[in-house]
Amino acid sequence: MSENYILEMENVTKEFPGVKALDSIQFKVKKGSVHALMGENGAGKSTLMKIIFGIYTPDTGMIKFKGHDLKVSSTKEALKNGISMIHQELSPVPHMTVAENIFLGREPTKGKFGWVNNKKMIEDAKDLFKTLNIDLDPNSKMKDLSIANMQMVEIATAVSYDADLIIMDEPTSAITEKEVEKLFEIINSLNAKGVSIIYISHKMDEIFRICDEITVFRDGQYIGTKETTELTQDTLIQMMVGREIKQVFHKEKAEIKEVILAVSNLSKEGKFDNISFEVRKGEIVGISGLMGSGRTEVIESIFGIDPPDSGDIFIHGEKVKIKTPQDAIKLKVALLTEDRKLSGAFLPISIKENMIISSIDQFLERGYINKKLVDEACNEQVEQLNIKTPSTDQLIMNLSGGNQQKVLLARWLLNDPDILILDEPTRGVDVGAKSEIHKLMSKLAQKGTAILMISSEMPEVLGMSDRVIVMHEGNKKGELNREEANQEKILEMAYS
Amino acid sequence: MNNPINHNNSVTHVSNDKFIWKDKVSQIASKYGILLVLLVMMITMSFLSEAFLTTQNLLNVVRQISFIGIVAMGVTMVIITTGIDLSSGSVIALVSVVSASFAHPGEFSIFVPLLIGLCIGALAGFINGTITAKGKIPAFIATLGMMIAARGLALLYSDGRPIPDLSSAFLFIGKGEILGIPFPIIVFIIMGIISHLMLSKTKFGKYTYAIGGNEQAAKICGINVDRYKILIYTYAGLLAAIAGMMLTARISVGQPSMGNMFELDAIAAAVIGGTSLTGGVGTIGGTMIGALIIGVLNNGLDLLGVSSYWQQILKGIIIVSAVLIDARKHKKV
Amino acid sequence: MNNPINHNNSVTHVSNDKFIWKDKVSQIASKYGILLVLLVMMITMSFLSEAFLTTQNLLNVVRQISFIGIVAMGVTMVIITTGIDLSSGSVIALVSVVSASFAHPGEFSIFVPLLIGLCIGALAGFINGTITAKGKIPAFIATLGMMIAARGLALLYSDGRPIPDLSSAFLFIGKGEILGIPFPIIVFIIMGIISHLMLSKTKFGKYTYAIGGNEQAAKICGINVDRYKILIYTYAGLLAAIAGMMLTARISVGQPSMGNMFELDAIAAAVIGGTSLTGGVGTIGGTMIGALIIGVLNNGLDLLGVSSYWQQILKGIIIVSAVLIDARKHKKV
Amino acid sequence: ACGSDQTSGSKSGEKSIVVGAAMPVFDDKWLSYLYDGIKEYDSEHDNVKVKMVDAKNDAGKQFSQVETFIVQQVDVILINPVETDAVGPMVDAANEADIPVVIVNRMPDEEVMKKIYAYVGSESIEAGTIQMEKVVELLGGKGNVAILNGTLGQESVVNRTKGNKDVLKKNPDMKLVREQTGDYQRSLGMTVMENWIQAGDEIDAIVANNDEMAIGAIMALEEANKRGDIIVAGIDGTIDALEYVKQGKLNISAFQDAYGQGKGAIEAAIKAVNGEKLDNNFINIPFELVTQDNVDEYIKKWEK
Ligand SMILES: Nc1ncnc2c1ncn2[C@@H]1O[C@H](COP(=O)(O)OP(=O)(O)OP(=O)(O)O)[C@@H](O)[C@H]1O
Ligand SMILES: Nc1ncnc2c1ncn2[C@@H]1O[C@H](COP(=O)(O)OP(=O)(O)OP(=O)(O)O)[C@@H](O)[C@H]1O
Ligand SMILES: [Mg+2]
Ligand SMILES: [Mg+2]
Repeated sequence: MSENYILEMENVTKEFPGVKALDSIQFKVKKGSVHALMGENGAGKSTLMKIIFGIYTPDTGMIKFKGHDLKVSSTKEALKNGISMIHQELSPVPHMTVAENIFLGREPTKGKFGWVNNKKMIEDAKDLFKTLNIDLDPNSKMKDLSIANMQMVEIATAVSYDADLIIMDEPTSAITEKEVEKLFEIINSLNAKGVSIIYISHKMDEIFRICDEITVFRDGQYIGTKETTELTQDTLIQMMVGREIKQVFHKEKAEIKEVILAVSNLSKEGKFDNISFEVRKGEIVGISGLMGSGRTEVIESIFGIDPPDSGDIFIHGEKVKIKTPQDAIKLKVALLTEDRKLSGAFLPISIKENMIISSIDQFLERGYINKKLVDEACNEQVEQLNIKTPSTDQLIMNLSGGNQQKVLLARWLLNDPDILILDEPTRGVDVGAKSEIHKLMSKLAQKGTAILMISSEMPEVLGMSDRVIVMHEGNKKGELNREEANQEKILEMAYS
Repeated sequence: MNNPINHNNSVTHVSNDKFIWKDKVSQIASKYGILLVLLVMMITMSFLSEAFLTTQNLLNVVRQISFIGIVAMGVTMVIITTGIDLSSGSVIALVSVVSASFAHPGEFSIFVPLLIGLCIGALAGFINGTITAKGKIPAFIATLGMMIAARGLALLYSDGRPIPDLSSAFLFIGKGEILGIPFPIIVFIIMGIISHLMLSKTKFGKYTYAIGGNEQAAKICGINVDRYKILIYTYAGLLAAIAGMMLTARISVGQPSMGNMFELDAIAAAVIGGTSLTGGVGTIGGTMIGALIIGVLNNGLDLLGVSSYWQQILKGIIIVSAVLIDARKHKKV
Repeated sequence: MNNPINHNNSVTHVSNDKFIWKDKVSQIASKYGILLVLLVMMITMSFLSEAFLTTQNLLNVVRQISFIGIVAMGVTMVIITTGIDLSSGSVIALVSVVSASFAHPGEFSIFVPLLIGLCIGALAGFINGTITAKGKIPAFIATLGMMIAARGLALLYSDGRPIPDLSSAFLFIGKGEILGIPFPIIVFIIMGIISHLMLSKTKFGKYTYAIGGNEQAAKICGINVDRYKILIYTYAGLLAAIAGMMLTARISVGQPSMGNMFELDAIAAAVIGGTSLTGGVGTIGGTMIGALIIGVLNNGLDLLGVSSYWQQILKGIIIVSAVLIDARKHKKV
Repeated sequence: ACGSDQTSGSKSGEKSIVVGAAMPVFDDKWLSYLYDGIKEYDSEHDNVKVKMVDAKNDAGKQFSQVETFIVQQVDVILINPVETDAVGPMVDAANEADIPVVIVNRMPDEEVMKKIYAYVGSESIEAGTIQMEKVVELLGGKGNVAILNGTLGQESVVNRTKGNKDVLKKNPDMKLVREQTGDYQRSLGMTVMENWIQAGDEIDAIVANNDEMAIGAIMALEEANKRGDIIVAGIDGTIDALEYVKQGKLNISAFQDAYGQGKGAIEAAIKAVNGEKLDNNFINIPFELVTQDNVDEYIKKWEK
């Protein structure tokens, strides 16, 4: 039966110092299928993919690709063998153009000196974007793109290799419904051409829409492989978590009290225009909109990262001036940013230090940091958010993406904010953790925290928000109550 | 439930002994790698030369590097924030001539030259920090400018001449001893402890690492990045001033040519000691060991009577080797 | 810099005219900012001194910086990969004495010293690159080691003495003229064009930027990062050798003390010209302008007869100001 | 005063003589007195303007500065060479522009001597010779010597050391046991001496390329209570050093009249502009041996 499989892996083990990321797992992908790999944060999914792609070498194990033993010691060989990959962590070369990024390592050349043919590269990139229905200028610098667009470039790059097997490690974590649809179109057409795809995502609905088979890992161990049709969301979650998680959105009733945060006529040239809204004590307000609709810009303005040109912000009914994040933090506002690598995590520093950095004053005792207080607080967060790590002294760099996200959330929880702004709070977070974060949001709301949440995941917006604000091209298009909000209405407003 | 960390550590459920052991070794190696290199160097030296492992010689070595060591502590902090300080040597020269000119016997109280020296160092650092932080230009350029300009000022102030004739109170900071331990060594150790505590136990320290680890994130976390950068450069200037005055007292003369190439040695001590030029990583302990490695090397080669030319060749090779050995230990399995 | 997340000026949805215009200005300023600084400096100088804007003086200025300019081109590439090269000055010295020793009149063909010089430079660069890339240690340490060791070798080889008495064919590369243009200037321009083409038109160049911009990404795309790094350092060594031999011919003597502090000037030229020490950014054109700024500054201050101490002070201030002005132009509106 | 901001060329009134002075390095104590000799002449004569520049010990840079003088069409160029072997091309360039050259302090080779108007100074090698000869005399022709070198690769270091060694060669009972660089700095002279003391060799004389390192060595010896009757010798005869000689701490120094060389050099330069002929273009201002016996005489020289 071997010829049915494009990829077969057996007994693959990989250890990192202190962590057995993969424990003699098996994994088989059928030719021409879309195969989902599921598991909680830190289950070992990315590690396995990196092994296939030649970034890591396994400690033990057998890998067969297209029926032959596969020995890849570098990504170059993997690419040559017909494997390409969309990486979980975006990895752009910031100062190079989109086209240069796409064709890095295989630039077209001309003439006998082997000059790089820039023209052809741009043309090729344009053609590629056209066939994939992506609207981007290949000449723009990578650093000037939004994360969502960077993600689209990565998708295009992986597709452009004409590979037989494309690994997609959380390709939709940074994009909205519209782009997800584009991706699915791309996947369907690849599938039609017989390309196999390994698809990793924490978004259940995506898995059930496009995947043929699902393999589940838990804590570095192989749990099983099933046809998608054999599974329901609940049974899949049970496989992943090892226990039953029934309700995905833990929206609890909270008492909604007076207005804490109000913004009126907030504008910033070229970014957004005349934005007004209120958030009340105990309320969760969702902001929905397409990629580039200016949601992030609005909340960054409120937080003082890039203050608005005009308009007012009121906190507890008083007009406030927020010029820097420090001002915002003093007013008990917290912001979890959308890009954890760029503006969130301190990569070379320990989990513990990452957590306490913005609430350090509460751990000071006669000018010194009290280690015991820190440990207590951090351990409490680790427990509450179920962060998977051998120790809080571990560098945050070595955590899986979802766990990094939780550490950053913990950072702001330690601040005990009145107003908590969350920009894509569950990006790259697994179902279990996601429901824990949601539970926590509910709990905070019940305690009286006002929460303002940006999310590109429609179910999350609908499931968690008391009210939904919809934005489009820098303008507020409308507001919907929990009762009246549904996917159609939101999308209609977002596209208008 | 007291220890949620172990509880959560479900990944290490395969916690067999070998595993834990490997982990420990690599941890120790990465933490103490460069210390091991130093020890190996010292042991080798003590076999090659009987004179090496005597109290007096060891005191000499530590005193010799105490000046650079003190400077290197400030440089370490600067480098942790992804900065660099090329001006230390010139600041030392400026502090040397100005403080010496106020330290003639019977003129002023000892506090006058000391205070003036400290102020000059702090001011130079403050300017470095302000230009880097507020002007948004590379620290390399800001401190290169200071390196050139401060040397010029030192020459201008002293008209290119040494300033001798210093009071015995002033001389004490370079030549004095307390309980048989040379004063510069005592200051080296005290500043080491203070700097270490600042970096590891205070808000200032955590912010230093945060700024180096991710400046954007640091801003969002409410850290006044500019202010802390300025503070850090100022502290580095202050340490340079301390080293400069002690060195002046040690050689009994203020000199505008003092501290030539000090900046390079100080940066080297920090980097050998594990401070990363890409920021966010580094310790005072490591830097002190880095400085000691340089000291033992210089002393050892002199003791062995290696000729000047060969000394340079060997010094280059040994510094690279020391860091290479250390890097190998860090390497992931 | 105030916006931590990089959505930039390409906010296309509000594309009114004023906006596009602003964008253009900032683009031009950021591309030609440092060129404008150079022009302003030159215009100022031509008002202050009649002698400045004479052909002979301008040729002098360019010839004076051609040596540092050539070295700075290699250093630029190295810095683009996030590396650094501290060894250029010492490599120049080593090349100087060795090539001079083979360049006495009537001994060998002119090709012998030239080839030997080039080989030594390339070898030193190759060693720098290999230690940095394969040894995974900071370029700062690897090239610092080379800086110390190569100087030692130069002293050892020459026994600390200058090596005079060079053949006229060899002297031509430093003193010769072609159509009235000094040979070093011609080489400076040719190497500038070659280096520029390498960096902007070839795979080698693309990979240089990619390695500096995101080494991990470069590796993932199948680029042999180590090999390219070694190539880049080797090229830098080669350029240092060219500069070293021309400088030797220019002063008619091989010198073990030659090129002292060259590395700093070369790095400064690159950084003033817009090369970023954090990697991924830099151009040969910018570096050449950076070198010219240093040259005009030195020449101008000499022409004006500014006293040496004040020269240093002014030089420090002007370098910082030049970069500050440039940085201000870059700033987002 | 020197270098005060006048631009090139002459001003109104009588034609003033512009002297371009290319000096090797400004932060050197001994040289600073040489510069004083030049500067004083400048300030005493209204019709003389000196432009003094600093090559920072870089021969290439010095060449550039000489070229700048030529562009400025100064009347005469005064060079204290960074590298005596590199001074030829500079002289050629100046001669081509019909500008006379006076070299001071560091003696060029014969070839160049023919092309210049005058050389004012002494020979470096002589300093090393007289210094070591006195050491040999004091030790009675037998003993162990350690040499402290200045900045490696510099002309003065090469020749002073050569002078030292030439004398040693003639005295078979004298042994060179240590040789190390102290970079011309007091602090490094001290460091090297500390390490030598620890190494424990028997050393009868420390012979340093300059006084600063010699003083550093004395300080290290005193601190270790090892001063004993070790002979320490320096070169330059700086004020500090003379004080040390007077106190009997520094046994030998070789005085070189910096001020006199500076003054002699500028006087020769003016003569060159005025077209005076010289009988001999080597204007010798030799090294003079300083010991405790004759030190007062030299201290007086500084006082005036
Ligand atoms: N380079 C590394 N060094 C140390 N530990 C690592 C390293 N890479 C991964 N790990 C650990 O290996 C385990 C598996 O990580 P991996 O990234 O494969 O998880 P994942 O399933 O992709 O999770 P996520 O859904 O969050 O992306 C985690 O516990 C992680 O902390
Ligand atoms: N098509 C595009 N071309 C160029 N830039 C874009 C584009 N789309 C978005 N951007 C950038 O994104 C910024 C707005 O994105 P912002 O992050 O505020 O929106 P968002 O609604 O939060 O979207 P996201 O889902 O990406 O977080 C714009 O200012 C722009 O710089
Ligand atoms: Mg993953
Ligand atoms: Mg957003």
